[in-house]
Amino acid sequence: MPITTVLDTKIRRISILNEHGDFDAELGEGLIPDDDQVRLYEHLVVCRQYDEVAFKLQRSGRMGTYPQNKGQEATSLGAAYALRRDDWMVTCYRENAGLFWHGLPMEHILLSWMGDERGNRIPEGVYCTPLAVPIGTQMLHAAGLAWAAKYRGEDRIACTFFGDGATSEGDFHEAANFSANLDLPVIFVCQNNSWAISVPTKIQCSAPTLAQRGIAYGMECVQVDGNDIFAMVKATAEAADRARRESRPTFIEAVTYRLGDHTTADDARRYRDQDEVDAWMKRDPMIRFRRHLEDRRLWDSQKQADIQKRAEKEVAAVVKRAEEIAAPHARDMFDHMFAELPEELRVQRDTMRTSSIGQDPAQIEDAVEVTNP
Amino acid sequence: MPITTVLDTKIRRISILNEHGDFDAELGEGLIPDDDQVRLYEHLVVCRQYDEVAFKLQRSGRMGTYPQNKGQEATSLGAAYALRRDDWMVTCYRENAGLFWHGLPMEHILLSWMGDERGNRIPEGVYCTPLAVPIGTQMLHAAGLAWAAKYRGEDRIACTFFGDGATSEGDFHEAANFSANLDLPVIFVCQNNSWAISVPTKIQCSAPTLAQRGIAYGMECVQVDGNDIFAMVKATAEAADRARRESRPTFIEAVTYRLGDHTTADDARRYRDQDEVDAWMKRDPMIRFRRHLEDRRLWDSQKQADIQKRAEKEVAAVVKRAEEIAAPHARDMFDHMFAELPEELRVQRDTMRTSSIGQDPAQIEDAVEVTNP
Amino acid sequence: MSNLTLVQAINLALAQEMEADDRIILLGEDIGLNGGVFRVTEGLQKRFGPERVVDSPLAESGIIGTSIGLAMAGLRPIPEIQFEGFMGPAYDQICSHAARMRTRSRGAFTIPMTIRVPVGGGIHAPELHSDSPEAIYAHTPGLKIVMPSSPYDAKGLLISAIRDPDPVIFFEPKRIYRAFREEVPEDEFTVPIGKARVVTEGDEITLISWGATVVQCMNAIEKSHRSIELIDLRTIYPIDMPAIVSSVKKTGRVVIVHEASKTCGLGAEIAARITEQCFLHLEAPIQRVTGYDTIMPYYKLELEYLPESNRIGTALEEVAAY
Amino acid sequence: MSNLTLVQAINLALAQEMEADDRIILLGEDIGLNGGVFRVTEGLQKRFGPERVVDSPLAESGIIGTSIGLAMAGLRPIPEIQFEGFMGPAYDQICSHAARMRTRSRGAFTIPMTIRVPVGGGIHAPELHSDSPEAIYAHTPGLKIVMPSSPYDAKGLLISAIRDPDPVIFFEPKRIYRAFREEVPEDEFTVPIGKARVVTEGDEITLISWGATVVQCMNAIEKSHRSIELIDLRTIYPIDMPAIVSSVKKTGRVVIVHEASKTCGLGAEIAARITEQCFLHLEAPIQRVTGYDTIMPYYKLELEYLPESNRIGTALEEVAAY
Ligand SMILES: Cc1ncc(C[n+]2csc(CCOP(=O)(O)OP(=O)(O)O)c2C)c(N)n1
Ligand SMILES: Cc1ncc(C[n+]2csc(CCOP(=O)(O)OP(=O)(O)O)c2C)c(N)n1
Ligand SMILES: [Mg+2]
Ligand SMILES: [Mg+2]
Repeated sequence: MPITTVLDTKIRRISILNEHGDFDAELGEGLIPDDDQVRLYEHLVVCRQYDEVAFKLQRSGRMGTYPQNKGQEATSLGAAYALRRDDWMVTCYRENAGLFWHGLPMEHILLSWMGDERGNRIPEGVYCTPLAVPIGTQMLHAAGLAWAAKYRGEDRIACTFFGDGATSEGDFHEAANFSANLDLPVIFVCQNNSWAISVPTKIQCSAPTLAQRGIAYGMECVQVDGNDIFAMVKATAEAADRARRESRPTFIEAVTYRLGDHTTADDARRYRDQDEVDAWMKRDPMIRFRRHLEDRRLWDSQKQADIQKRAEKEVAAVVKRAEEIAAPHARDMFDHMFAELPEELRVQRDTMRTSSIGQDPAQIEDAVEVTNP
Repeated sequence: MPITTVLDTKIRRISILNEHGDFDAELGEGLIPDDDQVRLYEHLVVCRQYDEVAFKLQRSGRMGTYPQNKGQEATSLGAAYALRRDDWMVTCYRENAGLFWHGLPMEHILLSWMGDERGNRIPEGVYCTPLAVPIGTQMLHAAGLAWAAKYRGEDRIACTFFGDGATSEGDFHEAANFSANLDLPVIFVCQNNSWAISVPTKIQCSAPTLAQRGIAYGMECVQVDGNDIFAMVKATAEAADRARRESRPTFIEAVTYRLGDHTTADDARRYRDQDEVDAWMKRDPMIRFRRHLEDRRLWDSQKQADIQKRAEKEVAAVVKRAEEIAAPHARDMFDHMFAELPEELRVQRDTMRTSSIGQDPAQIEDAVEVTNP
Repeated sequence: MSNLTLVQAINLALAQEMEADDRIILLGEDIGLNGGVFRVTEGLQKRFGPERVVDSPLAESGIIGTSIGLAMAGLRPIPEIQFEGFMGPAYDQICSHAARMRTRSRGAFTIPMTIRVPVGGGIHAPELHSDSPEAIYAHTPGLKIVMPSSPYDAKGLLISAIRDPDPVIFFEPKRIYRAFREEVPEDEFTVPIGKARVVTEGDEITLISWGATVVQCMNAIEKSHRSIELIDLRTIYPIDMPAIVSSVKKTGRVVIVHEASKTCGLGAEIAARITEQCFLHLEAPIQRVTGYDTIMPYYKLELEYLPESNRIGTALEEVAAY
Repeated sequence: MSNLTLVQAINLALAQEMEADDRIILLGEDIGLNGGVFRVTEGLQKRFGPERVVDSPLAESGIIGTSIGLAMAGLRPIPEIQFEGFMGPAYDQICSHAARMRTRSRGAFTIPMTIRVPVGGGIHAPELHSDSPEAIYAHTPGLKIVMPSSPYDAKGLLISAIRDPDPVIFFEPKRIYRAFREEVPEDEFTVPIGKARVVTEGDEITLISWGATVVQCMNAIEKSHRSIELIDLRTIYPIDMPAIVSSVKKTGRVVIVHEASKTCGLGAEIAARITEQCFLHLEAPIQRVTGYDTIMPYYKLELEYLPESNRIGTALEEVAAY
């Protein structure tokens, strides 16, 4: 009597297409039409090509620091596939595949990593947010975006992505807590890729799963094989449904792996074993997906060669577009500070080539273009 | 197969002496020696008296804002009883009963609320920390204090107290997460008193329990009737044991109720029903404890009258001590800024009665005493 | 016209703007049924419903972070932080996101949010309930900062802030929340952001202040026999330098008064700019009468810390005598 | 003596102090096996063990908050914040607790903690990896702030900071982490907190800076034909005013250089104090060559934002010509 049970809860794990190529027909059949399966796979090939090229751009000094996406692409892509085009995707920096699927033009990401804010100028009608550099902070924006949709009676939802490391930040907690307590239509997709730079997940969370973070908020939570695009689609679709119909949030732990370094500024060999990487190489989401498509005769090596060629061409064109954009003007840094530039900022802008900012407004002609981006 | 269970967990609730006076002998017998039961009850009477007097001091203009403790005293007292004298108590502002038991001289708390930092000058050998005004922040200090003990190989632990509202702050999350992942000997006592000023607990946490916050960290967690001093002692003793032996943290949700206003600046009638308060009045921890002692012939109305008289005398003496402390010196605000006062601060201090701080170091005599605290 | 306290003027401005624009949502701790701990939002939840006046969880970063999301979606959130001392947990969302979103996204996302925050000392409150962090946010590009010193300005500036397309921190000097009443038009009107107010004209000394210390300055002027031009900044950022410069060119002598600590306070910036722009007109060093470079003491000593009228008076005399 | 980079000098100081004092614990993101993202703590975990060099969860408030607890217990934590842009989440613990604990408790608790933070721009890094928030913390009473500009100073100042009984923020200018080497004594030595360094003597203009821009100032001096006294502040708070005043009394002309935004930057405070203390010696308005009041732009434009030597040179000429 005096010791009673006040909570009894379980967490499920969803896997449909596992690393051995086993496909669970009951859950997976009909989940993604065949055409779409092919399109998704092709998209993955393009994104992998993009990732490789971006890496090389950095190595050859044509771009700044870049975080490779390699190995994690199925997570954001599966989620994006299950969203509506007008749902918000509120991402971190390792979700290229999902963002491109969701409508973000591919040159934007390159431009941002090339040190140009114009990469973040999300086009009208694309529902995503700029790269989030401060870890763990963007989930609150997702909660606010979802709240706005609810307030307006729209049935748009928000799906936010973040890493295992991000779940250690206080803002993650506040975002999850606001979403649960205010009944907001948000999906939290935690991309547990085993590492936060050099720090293994167990230092971020010593519990057996990250999924159980959601229990703290009374939130529905689930663990998913994040390298299994079918499982990602299924979990996200369920969560989207819950968000849209019941205005309730969901926490999805997507178990995946960062096959590359943290960013081009990192050298992962300093802190992790090659064995671990090799084991995860075999779990690459593209390998099992391709095999699955081949088993179903939706794919063959000719198609693979074709898409590879197309990917190369497409990505080359994207790089060209990104590099051809005219260098920004020094004065651009002022132009979006406020809707209307306050007088003192106008003076600073117009005198920026003089030392005495604020004292000589006559030198506006001096604001020359940057020659060396 | 593809949907598997990766977590299956339960939360217990402990109650030993319930509001109807039922006592669970199996759990409760021998838990607290009879003498100590009497001492604890007497301590509660003194603390309740202190609380009433403090309230009146504020009302009569002799003290600033004060947060009443009424109704919650068993929570911190039960926990303090289960701690060792050299364990850290890292509290918020509603734990007078526990702090006084733990060794803090009673005038300190009054002095702090009288607007005097000297109330926070914790005496040597008393293991507690100053009043924590910014909600939800002190649990990180508890984690650090516990960490220091572990680092030094001491078997001292830290027990930190906070409200239901505090669990919404990011710092709570970070403190719990650090403690779990770094294996720190900390006890988290959440005093769920139904309200955070005017905001009901369900806005802080829509989950069925606050206890389940701890699951997020893979932390042992338990719900306790916080108005049941026996249950508090038992839960805290178990947690202390876990901390001391295994260096693992525990989350205790102590369900209690704030019988008074949030502080003397608040008027709870604006936002809560008297019915709710009346119902909780009957669950006052002192009522059931007294009845229990009387049942056991450890207490009677003569003893009650005696302790009441002693409490009045004792508290009056405390008030006298607090009020007799000489007013602080204006220059005191400088004297504890740094171990050694930097030159520019010395000049500010020595010229504080002139306008031109920093320019006239000759006027040190001007620093007069405050006449009107 | 009604004769209103500062609290009432703000309440009225909120109600009228909410009536006119349903994109406005208020959120914060205790702002609903309780009407906020200072009763600034009294009656608004009842009138506009719990969807528009939202009691939030106790989490300042959450309050500002979700407000940023609401604003990105085109709403006009008005979050309240209960006391300036509790902006700390929200510092990152304010400075790393709200202030940066427009420029980061080259205008694709904007943050039309007004953060309301009671500010300053003098009310015998506990620790962290009496600070003046305006310079911190003035040093953060991308924010506008406003601090009224009267009911009239409070209403007019708040309406400007709410309608402003960029993030504004609206500091409410709590010491004068109910200290006096003033005639305030019933209808909506705006006081422009970025324009100071000449409170009293004079040609001997320019006295510059903002928020609650404007009242202390007026007291000092009353006790003084000198001709003092009192400028109430009203907006902390952007600073109305033309108003200051034209006064200083007339007087050549300046006293700046603020509650915040001296080092790196806004007074330093104003003094530096005056020296830059009026160098040849200055006849005496600029005096700053401010809080000391100490922690704002607990309330037994708060009046020793705050720049009261006698300290201001001494400074005026010293500057005049130089 | 060894010829060391700034990174190496810091690493050496940490190692020697850890060797001498086992109350020192290092904690932060990626500081262990990885040696920190700038390799400042390289080899220390291996040498002193994972109990003393701790990879923390990714949570800056947690890093500082637990460090405060460690310090309250008498240890000497040295937390690292990975980039200055990520001090935001820790702002509250730094300002509401670390800076206040001694005065709040009237000396019962002290915080002998050194927060190490890479600071500033010029390395082509992403957003929030290039800022200069020193004035924010200089405006927060209770903290000491240090920023070396050379390997020698880095070692000596860091040792002073670690041994200081109060919280010190130790900003490491990342642009010059490896930009040059300098002879640094192998043995331990201290450079006192609160003392500036006269880098070059001169009698025409006083040039004041700190951190990485000291190098830009030296470049500007090289290109100039004037006699310029360059003062490297070394300590941001407390400011070494005697050093500044004695130079300004000699030169009468001042240029201040910093990367942070102009408004309410530390330059404002220095300018205000110089005007207060050297009013009759000033022969020209004080010039501030600083970052603009904009967000530090993404790296394509960062060199437009940073005060490079040509902008400094122009200011020197203008001040001289006044
Ligand atoms: C607030 C904050 N702290 C630190 C950093 C530096 N940093 C960048 S990425 C990263 C690790 C992130 O790990 P995780 O969230 O797991 O995402 P992943 O990179 O693995 O996708 C860190 C520490 C940051 N960007 N923001
Ligand atoms: C960071 C912060 N935000 C807001 C406040 C104002 N405030 C003081 S007490 C309180 C409610 C605290 O509720 P809870 O944690 O449940 O503790 P209780 O007062 O109920 O014991 C609030 C919002 C504060 N002190 N600190
Ligand atoms: Mg990760
Ligand atoms: Mg409570």
